[in-house]
Amino acid sequence: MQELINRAKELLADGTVARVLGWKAGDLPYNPEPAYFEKEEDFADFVYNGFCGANLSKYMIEASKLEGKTLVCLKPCDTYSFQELMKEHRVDRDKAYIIGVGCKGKLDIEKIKAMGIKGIKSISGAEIDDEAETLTIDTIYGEKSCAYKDAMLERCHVCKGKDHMIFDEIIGESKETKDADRFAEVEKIEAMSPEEKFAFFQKELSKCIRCNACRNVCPACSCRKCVFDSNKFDSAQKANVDSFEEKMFHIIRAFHVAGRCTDCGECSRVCPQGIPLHLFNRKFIKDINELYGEYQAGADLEPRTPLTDYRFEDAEPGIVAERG
Amino acid sequence: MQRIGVFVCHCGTNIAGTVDVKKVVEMAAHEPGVVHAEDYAYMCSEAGQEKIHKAIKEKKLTGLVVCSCSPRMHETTFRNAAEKAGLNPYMVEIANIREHCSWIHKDMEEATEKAVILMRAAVAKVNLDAPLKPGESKVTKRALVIGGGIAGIQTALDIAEAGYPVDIVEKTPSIGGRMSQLDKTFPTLDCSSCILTPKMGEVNAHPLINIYTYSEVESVAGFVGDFTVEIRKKARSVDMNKCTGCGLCQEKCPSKKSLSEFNRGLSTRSAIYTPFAQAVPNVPVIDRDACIKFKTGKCGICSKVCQAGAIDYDQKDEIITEKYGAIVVATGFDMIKLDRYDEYAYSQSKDVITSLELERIMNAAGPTGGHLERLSDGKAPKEIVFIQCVGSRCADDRGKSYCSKICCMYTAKHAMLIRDKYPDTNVTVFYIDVRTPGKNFDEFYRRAVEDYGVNYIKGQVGKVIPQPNGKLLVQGADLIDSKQILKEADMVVLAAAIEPNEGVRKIATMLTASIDTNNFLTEAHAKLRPVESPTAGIFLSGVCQGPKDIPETVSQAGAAAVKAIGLLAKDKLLTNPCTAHSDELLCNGCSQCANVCPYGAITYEDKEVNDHGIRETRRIAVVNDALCQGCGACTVTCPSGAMDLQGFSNRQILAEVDAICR
Amino acid sequence: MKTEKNRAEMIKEISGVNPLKCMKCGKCSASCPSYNEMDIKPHQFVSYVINEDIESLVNSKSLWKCLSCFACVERCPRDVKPGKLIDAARQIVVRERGNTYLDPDEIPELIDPDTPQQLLVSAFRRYRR
Amino acid sequence: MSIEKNEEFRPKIVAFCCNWCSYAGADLAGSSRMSYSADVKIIRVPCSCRVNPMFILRAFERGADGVIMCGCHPGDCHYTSGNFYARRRMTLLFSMLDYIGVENGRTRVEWVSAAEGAKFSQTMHEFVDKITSLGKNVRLEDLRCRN
Repeated sequence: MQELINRAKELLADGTVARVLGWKAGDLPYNPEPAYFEKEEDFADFVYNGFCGANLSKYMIEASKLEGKTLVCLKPCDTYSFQELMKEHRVDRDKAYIIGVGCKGKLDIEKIKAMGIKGIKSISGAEIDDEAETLTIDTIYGEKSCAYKDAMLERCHVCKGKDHMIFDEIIGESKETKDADRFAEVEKIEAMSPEEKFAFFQKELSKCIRCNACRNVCPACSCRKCVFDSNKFDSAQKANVDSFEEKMFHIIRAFHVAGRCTDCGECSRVCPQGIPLHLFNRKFIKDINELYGEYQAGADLEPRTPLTDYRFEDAEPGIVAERG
Repeated sequence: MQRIGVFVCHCGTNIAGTVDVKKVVEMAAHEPGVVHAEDYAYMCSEAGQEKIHKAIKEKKLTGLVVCSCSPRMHETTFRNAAEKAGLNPYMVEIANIREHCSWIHKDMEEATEKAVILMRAAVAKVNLDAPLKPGESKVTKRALVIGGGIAGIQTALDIAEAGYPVDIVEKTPSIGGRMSQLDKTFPTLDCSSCILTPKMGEVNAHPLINIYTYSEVESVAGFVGDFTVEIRKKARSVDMNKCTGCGLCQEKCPSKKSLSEFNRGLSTRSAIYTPFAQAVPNVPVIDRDACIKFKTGKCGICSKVCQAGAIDYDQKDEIITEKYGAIVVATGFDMIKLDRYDEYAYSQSKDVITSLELERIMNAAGPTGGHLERLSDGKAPKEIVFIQCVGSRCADDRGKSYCSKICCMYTAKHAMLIRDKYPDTNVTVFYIDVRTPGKNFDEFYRRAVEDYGVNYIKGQVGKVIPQPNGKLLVQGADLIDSKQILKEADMVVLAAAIEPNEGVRKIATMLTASIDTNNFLTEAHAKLRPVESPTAGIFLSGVCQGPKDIPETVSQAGAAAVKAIGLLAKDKLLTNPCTAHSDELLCNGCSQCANVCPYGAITYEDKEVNDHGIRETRRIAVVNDALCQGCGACTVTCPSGAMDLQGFSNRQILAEVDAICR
Repeated sequence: MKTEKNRAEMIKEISGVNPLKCMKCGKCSASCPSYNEMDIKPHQFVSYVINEDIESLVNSKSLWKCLSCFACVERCPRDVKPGKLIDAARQIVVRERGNTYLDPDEIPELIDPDTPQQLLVSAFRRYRR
Repeated sequence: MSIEKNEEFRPKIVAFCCNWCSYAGADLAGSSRMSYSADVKIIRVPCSCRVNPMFILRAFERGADGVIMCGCHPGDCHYTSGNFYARRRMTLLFSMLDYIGVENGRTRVEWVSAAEGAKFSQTMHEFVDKITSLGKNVRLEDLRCRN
């Protein structure tokens, strides 16, 4: 991480960048926040470790409007989102100096808490240059430890690969963390009976409090004014009174990002209620791959996405009934 | 709030028969925004429209809902009525309570309830309507005719007569089409080429008509008044300016084995050929699959003997791009394939032929030089059997469900000509019904029966069995005498069904003209607009629209020409105002909409925008109203709802959905 | 005794044929091998069923002359299947006459040696139902 | 045991019909007097690509029991490619609805040309029967709207 800080200071000093977008240590050891660093001394609390899961591409939309270049640290899965935003002219490539930071899989504090580890004072073993094998957690009830893998975010278990799609330079090495099939969960749900499926989503979505955190963090979901806030669609309900409204919100949100969602997993990570929102997007990705050919959003700059393209021999909608 | 007037039409008893119009009016009065509701027997009549004028003026209406027949029928009528009374014509909505309600429901109470719901949806929609003004688009004063048969020729001549330039695109090396293959024509027994060749000459000589033969339409873009068409002029390997049409090359060409399409494969032709003597243009074409020079590189005799030096082996296909205001489809027809009708032994015996093949045999320029003879042994047939409705009026998938309309007449013609020229030949016709619906048609058929003794038998033929002695045993039924007939015939002629030329489906897709399952192009209205396609600017001439004979084809060709002239005569066209529009405050500039726009009507520009005090330049989508046709694909691709369609906006459709599901 | 109406209905139901589709083209009669032995011709089966004149159809000779070779069914352009109609008529006769069905071992003596093989095949096809 | 049918279940069905093909097909079904159930109400849209998944979910939310979208046959679209986009979008929507447990018979896409009046009427018959067999839509309904 020190190498990253030195490089950032260097670029800031010689004026190639006007500011650095990275993470600042939060009040707890496991919640670093994205922050701008403009002066030398700000770097004191710059941090980049296993808990820095945030996808900084979305911040670049506003950053592109500021004066001068912005240095941004992008993990491999963030670079897909950056390319998607470039495709849609929302970020300005030459206003961004991209450092591809290494990644050994990011951690999910909810999982650590779920293991019964409470009263956390400090965590070691989560630094970027550690081996990322085990975490030793110093808590007020004594020292606890757990395997790095068990605390990893779900999205890192199905990681899309550690090579950065777009970068100016790369700092820090990465470690392969993929050990699960990306669509396993989706297939498990698809295999359920309609009643079970309905019950599963009813239970999950009834927890939704419409805090819009998923919308605010999603790089693909970056409209200037969301359809759920404008009077363009008569759908501007904020407080939901009935079970169907969350379904409507989440299905339509999944639809709007379909073909553009890079499966960066941020929506599930930030959801305060822990709803597995990535299941919606991944379902669309699975369908698109099966019906219209493998497609990874953000892997290239080709403007045609699956929902704005067609082939004469596409499958008929009736296929859904046949597939069961 | 809008001031809306609702008018419920009785349409005589069409609506009032199964919908309680009084109840609909009463329910309409309670709808939000409705200040005037009344019913009348015929809203589309002068008196009906007068009621609309009076209501608009007196009650100062800002919106109008007419519950009547389909908007595709009278939407323009009621819009004009509103305009005359000073109301913007696009503040009018139609509730279809006839085709979608009164005509298809029996129970009065059920139909009335549905009519009320449809009325509510229309009122909900008109509440959110905004006044619109149609834009204008230019008209290119040039017409394109696809197909060079009698239909295409007649249309081209009529359009050129009105002073507009016309291009004809013909797939085969010469114009003339199906008619050039006929011997005589009914009901006047004129010789077909005697009445066709002068017209072909006229077309060839006409200064305003340009003919592309051996060419096909490659692609069509744009829309009414402004079509951009790419025509592929296939390489003829003969320079059309130099060639004098002397025909020496055809004589000397050593490769003589390919089958002549013009003679329906009954005779052969050389590799370099003109389809028939009176071909226009009289310039041969090299069939590159049969030509020895192209196959092996040797030969080249034709270029040696040609004094005009017109042969050019490395001529390439040429793509010509041209702009047109109107396009007329005149692609004609062909006989269906008979390989699935093996009960008639068409593919087993050479003496079982189709009527078109008989035309060629009886034609002086045909394979047998006009002598009627059996193709198997060349003898003159003494006993000929005609079988009607082969493949027509068939509900199974082998044939066509429709009646091909022209077979009864041309079979009567064939029978009469044969009996006249060879009096000792017996002719028998097996028929289901003889259909002669035209001027002098039935008299013509009666002459065949009374003066020439053609033996008409009401009944069908079960099967035709080729006998070892070369004759054909025909097993048919005579329903009148209730006898089974076993007749030994020398020749059997099948009056096979006709179907549109293959390749018409590809052209229909290019022109976005709708086409039915039998591959006939669908007309805008079966009775009132038979020569126009629902797609504006596309006109239908000839059999591509449905089976018809030459008199009807020529009259329809003229009608299509008049419609095209009506379009070309205008300097500008009113365009559909229901186009897409992007709200600059909501647009993200993400260019998803440009990907789905079929007309390329969306462009992007950086614009200074004041979004509630934030002043910044943003990348905004801009819709070109002249190009946009209002399909709405962009409105659904736009996540933020910035792109909306005027006349069918998101809130309007949602209002209709709410009104229906309330 | 059932009325003519529901006998006609039964024939239509057994054969699954809509006789109204017939356009009287006569192709069935033209293709029928045993046309000449029949008193009511194949193309007339349809009109007898439409006019509900089942009595004469049932007592006609042609009821038993039909070989069930289904040439008429194969060639009918309107998919009216006259063969199936006469077959259904036979079913009615068999059903109305109580249950004097043939019992399998009686069959060998009943059949004389030169019965056309086609007749046996169609018999199996009918009784197999 | 007598099942007393209180008021016979009347499905509410919304049909989105494209103006050039299926709406004209519905007109032809009407003029040929080919009847189908009165529970089907037709909304005219310029092209099948105009139908937003939001409209369909809104219809269910407001208490519709079945939604059918009709358009031109692929290749016949008046706007050349509208129905291709609609086809992909609707396939994904139906797959998502099936994914969250809604009976997939509730939604349907049917390509009907302007000349296929009989097919339009036949399709509506089949769809109404299917929805009647599926019964009231409870999974996608907004309870507030039940009046």
